[in-house]
Amino acid sequence: MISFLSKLTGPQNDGMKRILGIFVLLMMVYVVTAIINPNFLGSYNQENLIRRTSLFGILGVGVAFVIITRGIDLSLGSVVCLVGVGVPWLIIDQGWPVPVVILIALGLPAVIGFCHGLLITKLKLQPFIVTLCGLLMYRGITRGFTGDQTAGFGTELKGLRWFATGEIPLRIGLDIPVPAVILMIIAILAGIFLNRTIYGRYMLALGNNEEAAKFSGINTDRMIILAYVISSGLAGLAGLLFVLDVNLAQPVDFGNFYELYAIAAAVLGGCSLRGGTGTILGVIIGTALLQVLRNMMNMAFLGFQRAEFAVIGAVILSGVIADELAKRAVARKRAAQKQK
Amino acid sequence: MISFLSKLTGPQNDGMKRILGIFVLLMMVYVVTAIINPNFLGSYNQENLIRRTSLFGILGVGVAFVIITRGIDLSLGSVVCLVGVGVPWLIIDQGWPVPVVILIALGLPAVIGFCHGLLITKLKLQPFIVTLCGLLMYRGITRGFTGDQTAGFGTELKGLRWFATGEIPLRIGLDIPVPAVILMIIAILAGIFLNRTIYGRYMLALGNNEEAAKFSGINTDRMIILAYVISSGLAGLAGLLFVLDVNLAQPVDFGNFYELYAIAAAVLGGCSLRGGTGTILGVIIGTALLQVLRNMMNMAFLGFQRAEFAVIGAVILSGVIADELAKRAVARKRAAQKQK
Amino acid sequence: MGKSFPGVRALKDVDLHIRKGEVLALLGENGAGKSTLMKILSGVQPRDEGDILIEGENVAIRGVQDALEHGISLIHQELNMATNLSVGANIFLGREPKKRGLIDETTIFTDSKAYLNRVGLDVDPQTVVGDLPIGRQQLVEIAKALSVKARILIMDEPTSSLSQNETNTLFQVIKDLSSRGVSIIYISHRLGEVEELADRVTVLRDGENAGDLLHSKINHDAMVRLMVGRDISQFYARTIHEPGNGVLEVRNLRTPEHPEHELNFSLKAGEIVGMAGLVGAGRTELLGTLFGVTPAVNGEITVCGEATAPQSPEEAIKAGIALVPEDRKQQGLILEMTVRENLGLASLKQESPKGLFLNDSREGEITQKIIQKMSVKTPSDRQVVQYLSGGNQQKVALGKWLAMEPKVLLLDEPTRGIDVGAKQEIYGLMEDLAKRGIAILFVSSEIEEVLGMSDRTLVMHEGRITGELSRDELNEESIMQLATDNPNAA
Amino acid sequence: GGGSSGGHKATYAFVSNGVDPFWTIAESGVKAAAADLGVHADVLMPAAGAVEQKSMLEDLLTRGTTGIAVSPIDSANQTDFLNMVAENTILITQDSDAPDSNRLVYIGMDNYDAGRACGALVKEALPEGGSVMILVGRMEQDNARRRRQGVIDEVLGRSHDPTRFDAPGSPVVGEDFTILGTLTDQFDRAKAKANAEDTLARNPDISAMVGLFAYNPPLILEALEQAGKLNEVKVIAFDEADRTLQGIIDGTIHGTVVQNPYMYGYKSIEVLKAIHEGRDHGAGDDGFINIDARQIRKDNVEEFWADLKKKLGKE
Ligand SMILES: Nc1ncnc2c1ncn2[C@@H]1O[C@H](COP(=O)(O)OP(=O)(O)OP(=O)(O)O)[C@@H](O)[C@H]1O
Ligand SMILES: Nc1ncnc2c1ncn2[C@@H]1O[C@H](COP(=O)(O)OP(=O)(O)OP(=O)(O)O)[C@@H](O)[C@H]1O
Ligand SMILES: [Mg+2]
Ligand SMILES: [Mg+2]
Repeated sequence: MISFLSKLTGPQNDGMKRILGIFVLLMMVYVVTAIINPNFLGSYNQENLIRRTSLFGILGVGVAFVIITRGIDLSLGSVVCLVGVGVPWLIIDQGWPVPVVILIALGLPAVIGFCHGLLITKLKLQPFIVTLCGLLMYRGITRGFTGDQTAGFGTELKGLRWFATGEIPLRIGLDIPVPAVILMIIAILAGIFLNRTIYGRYMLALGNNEEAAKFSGINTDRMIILAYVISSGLAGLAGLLFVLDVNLAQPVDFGNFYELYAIAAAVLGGCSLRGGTGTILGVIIGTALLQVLRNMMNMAFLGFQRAEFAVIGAVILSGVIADELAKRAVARKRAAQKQK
Repeated sequence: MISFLSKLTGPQNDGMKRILGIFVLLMMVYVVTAIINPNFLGSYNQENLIRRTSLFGILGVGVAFVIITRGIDLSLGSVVCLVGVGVPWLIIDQGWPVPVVILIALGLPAVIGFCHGLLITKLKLQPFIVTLCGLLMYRGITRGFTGDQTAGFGTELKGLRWFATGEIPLRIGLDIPVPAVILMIIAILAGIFLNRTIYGRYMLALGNNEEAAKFSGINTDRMIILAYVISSGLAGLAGLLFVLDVNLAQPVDFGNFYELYAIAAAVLGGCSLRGGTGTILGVIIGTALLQVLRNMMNMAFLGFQRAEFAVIGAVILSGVIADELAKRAVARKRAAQKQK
Repeated sequence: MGKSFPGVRALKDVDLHIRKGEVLALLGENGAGKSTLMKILSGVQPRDEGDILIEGENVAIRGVQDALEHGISLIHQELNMATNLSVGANIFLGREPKKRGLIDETTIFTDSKAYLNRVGLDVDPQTVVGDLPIGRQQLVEIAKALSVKARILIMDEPTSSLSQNETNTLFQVIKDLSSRGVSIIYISHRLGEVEELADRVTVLRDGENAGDLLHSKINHDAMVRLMVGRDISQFYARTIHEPGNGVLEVRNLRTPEHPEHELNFSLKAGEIVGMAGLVGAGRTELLGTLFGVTPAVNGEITVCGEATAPQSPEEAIKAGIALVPEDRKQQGLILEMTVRENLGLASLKQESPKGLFLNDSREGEITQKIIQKMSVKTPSDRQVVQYLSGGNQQKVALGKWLAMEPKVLLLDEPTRGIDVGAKQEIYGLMEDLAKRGIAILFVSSEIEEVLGMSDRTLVMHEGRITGELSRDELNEESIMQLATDNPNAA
Repeated sequence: GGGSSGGHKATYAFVSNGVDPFWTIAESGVKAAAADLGVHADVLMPAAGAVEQKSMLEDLLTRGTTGIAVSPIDSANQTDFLNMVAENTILITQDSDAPDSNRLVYIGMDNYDAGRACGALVKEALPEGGSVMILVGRMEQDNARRRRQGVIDEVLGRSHDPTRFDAPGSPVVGEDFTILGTLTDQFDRAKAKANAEDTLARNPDISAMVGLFAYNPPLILEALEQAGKLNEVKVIAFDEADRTLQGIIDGTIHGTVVQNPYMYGYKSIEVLKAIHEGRDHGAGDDGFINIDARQIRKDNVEEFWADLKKKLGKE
């Protein structure tokens, strides 16, 4: 198991250490919430948590690739909106056939990512600006073509919605939500891609030192474009699953701020915005932490619901501070030992 | 005049060139809108535009300092919220004396920025995470202490509100809104600070290469902290002016997304998120572009109001693309001439 | 071959040819265009005009990948590593062996171990490159170039941060390769190495061919004449100093990296003290501790009788200590800023009225003076430092301290990668500064330089000062014995 | 903050469709009812749309809440989910309904009718007719859509048809009145004010502006005041922001249409408790409990405001 985990975290040898702090924090939040409200551990709640983590986790894994190549993708939330609103709109309001719409939902975001990548590599535009324009455009376009109307499936398409709402029964009293299976597959593929294939290696290298990667004969542009394709593509998939789960999507706020959640999860999970580091497992733990914190507010501190974000912010901040202080204490101890 | 401008843009020798593209874009938007709706050029609309640009411009100038030191400040919008809601809440609902509240409104954000700076320099936390937690916390706290109630001045405090809504009559048929004067003073001070003082030079230096700056004896930590103090402090001032202008503020959404506008304006105006470059004049032009685009939608393309953000995104993107292509064409031409 | 950059014509009709198995030394002053030429050959930069022929065939090299396919491999002058990846991953970057579509880590591990052995570097291939000191990174870079199995191997100043031992190993490797038919283009400013190694010498001056020397004609003076266009006599311009009062006293100092050893030494005013040792001996760290970069664990540092414990470079500078770091790209210079801004950076505060505003005219005066004094080759003081040649960059890194009056000047590999002319100028400068009563401690891996320049020499080995040699005791032998901590030392 | 898990003591929850002063008034109704009836009730306001509302309801089920009163964001698409909630707890809707779901009771009013009441105020204010701009937070909410359509239909003297829809971008021209357009602001207050200003810049001779969300009328007033056009342009309001009520007293706003969010809140808890205890809750067969919207003009504003302040515990 450990060795499997370390395969997911890859050759950056401090990968596991970076994750440890955030993992401890996650466990602490778990324990505190469970003590205050035992229902927290109930299977219904745990399944909800797993489902939410899975949906947001897909976004996080996607953006991690971009962050590793030292980029940023602010357009994720708007891609979620485009797909999440577009799919029910096309199927229900416009009556397009389901397979065609699904193909568009998965293909169009990849094309969007490709365009982002082209602009960033070939025209050397700043990722922040390109994807900020994406953030503005895709939501604006969605609002335009739907006339700001809510789109949803009503009571139709139960079959397709299974991908988001379905559960696979296990013997252990906990059913596994289907999105969790999807995330698991994505995470394993992403982990292998990042740590065991040359392309992942190239991304890590160029994220740290683009020039060195170029000097080693790596087509860095192609790798960067690929990272944006992965990021947007997974955002499209997440958007599809989100709307299949919630069953309705409003152009004006569907997916709002999700890019920040995704980036925060990735950074909490050990990705540095300076590029070159990141682990898939860490991103998923980071996502879980954010979701569990929100759940905790509803489960244990309902009276403080208004201050929910304040609490989340404070917990994250104290978590990273404690993590940093702990690391320093360890380093000091080691230095002291050395002296003897 | 030109030499005064170049003093504001400073010694980075491509400063003016970077601004030129965005300035041309701004002019084009002006011309197009004026042709479609001549009311656009009317003094009432121009005064509105100047006032809005001034308010957002203060935010942009602040965040530019952080960006120049290679940081980012996502908490601006929430600081605007904290001050914008807190001031009327304290004065009207809690009955605190006005001078005390103003002092808090300007001092507290500076303290917040100081804390951000400390965490970023002394604990080496990532700016993104620290200020993201700020984004979550300050709005959450505001929502908590006000119980999500809208705060506003009603019909009181007209005197104080002059700072945001007042106008200084000029002979030329256009009155200058007071916030424009405030921005002008801030911009000139900021320009002088950045380009004519050693601290500005230190910030530019450490934004390019923090280690080398440290090796030159610069107290880089102090400079970085200062940048965050400036950024949060100006956000506090902007928050105060915003609420004086709008007269009511709701905790849940006051200032929402303003950090993105501010960062976008700074980046459009020539600041690189890689640190080390930026001009104050550019930031103000970038802010103006964003405000004029929003105004353009209402003035000239009312039928597309829904797609407002799509249009803004598209204009910005085509602007930066055109700018880049033009630069390349010029470079090619020059190279060709040289060869002869 | 021709190449222009904005404002500079880097190469003008340069010819270069090399035979199979030949070791060709490419010489020239800083900024002569050596690196540019090599970057073009290896596909890093496009050329403006000219052709590249391999075995009579005109080849198109449009990128690094093309060059690698033609068997051309380049070791860059400035280090270029993915510091987040392991040594092994860096060696095979871009050419990873694969097994079933995935990276074959085992092969990388074993193969890179072999290449590391060949360059005499004893590190685990799984070590992260960023954790290695710069000298060791240089060896990894060489191992990487070896792994390409190139027909033409270009080395752009591979020894600039290596000491005698590693250099000897490298020469073994080069001789071995050339005997197997690999052609090698070797760029260096250490003329002694060239004499030892080269079959032929090609010299560039100001972007043009200045002449060739065949094996038999290669000697120090001839090379210098071709490079500089005149003779340089009296290379090490040393006069014996009368050391003045004690300036720097170091007592029982423990550095954070080697806290098990206590370091003791002192410097007197007007003294030039050399510091020798092998790569990784801990010299850079000692200087870093004196300069407040890695504050001491404990111990005393006294400057002119005043105790100081610098916690940051700022404090060290206040105490009168200045440092020219080894890694000029990362630590010594702000590459994106101009020559003027870099030269002014350290002295801004003391030169500005009220310690706040910039003083433009004063800054201009000072920079002009330094540029002239050090003969920095730059189109103007507004040139961005990035675009200067390596040697001129080094002059800027040193120059910024001249505007101040430090009491102690620490130099870490001060002549790393700079040409003979510039070296001599820097020696001259050290000499001047010493005469003005500044105490100089300089770390160097070039033994000749240590022999030539120091009044006294300290030798380090694995974090310990293993000995001190006076000018009379100083010779290559005695240094090497202390540096390797040979118990049979004198 | 309670950690009380279900079972022993009944707990109720009131879930809004967003965060708004409107809901804060409802909240005081909820609190008052909870105090009067001796029960525990929480108020939850999703700040981020349907996704958040869904997870809030899920979390409430986990807690074992006895009964929930919710304002669905989009009833048609939330039917299945609401049915799932209804299976596990007592579910009623308030403010906006989910008629096809298994909710037991709906407490609210008809937004189309309220819109027509607002339109009537416009006609009162402008007996000669004129040009009107509508300002609203956002348009995809069912209540906003119906409210706006009610205004337009009444002003243009059309028949009663809640399903009609005019595109918001292009002008709707009638005999006496022209609806110039509808501007949205996505709850961004600065933008809402800018919308009002831009309207004045674009149509300097506009006759009236209608603000359909609680914060719109005060911001219209701000814009008018700064432009020196108070009383020149008529303002017709919706909801009961303090500034709106003050404006009616001052005569700068012609009138407003108010719902009764306080009663939404109070009634919701009352009804939930009645259902839980198996008592009669007073709704008819269709489960509809109507809480009327009222028109407030200069003549009844002071009395209304005094009553509101009392309910909010402000005086
Ligand atoms: N990217 C660039 N842009 C502008 N000028 C450049 C650039 N690269 C090199 N130059 C200029 O081209 C000339 C040749 O530089 P090059 O680096 O080839 O010199 P070099 O012979 O390798 O010197 P050194 O011995 O110091 O390494 C120098 O004048 C340098 O300033
Ligand atoms: N055998 C070794 N394997 C790995 N690291 C080593 C070894 N020996 C020393 N080091 C490391 O080398 C570093 C000392 O390098 P430092 O740069 O200070 O030495 P130096 O004498 O200045 O050498 P250089 O000439 O490379 O600058 C220390 O971090 C030490 O841990
Ligand atoms: Mg060179
Ligand atoms: Mg060293």
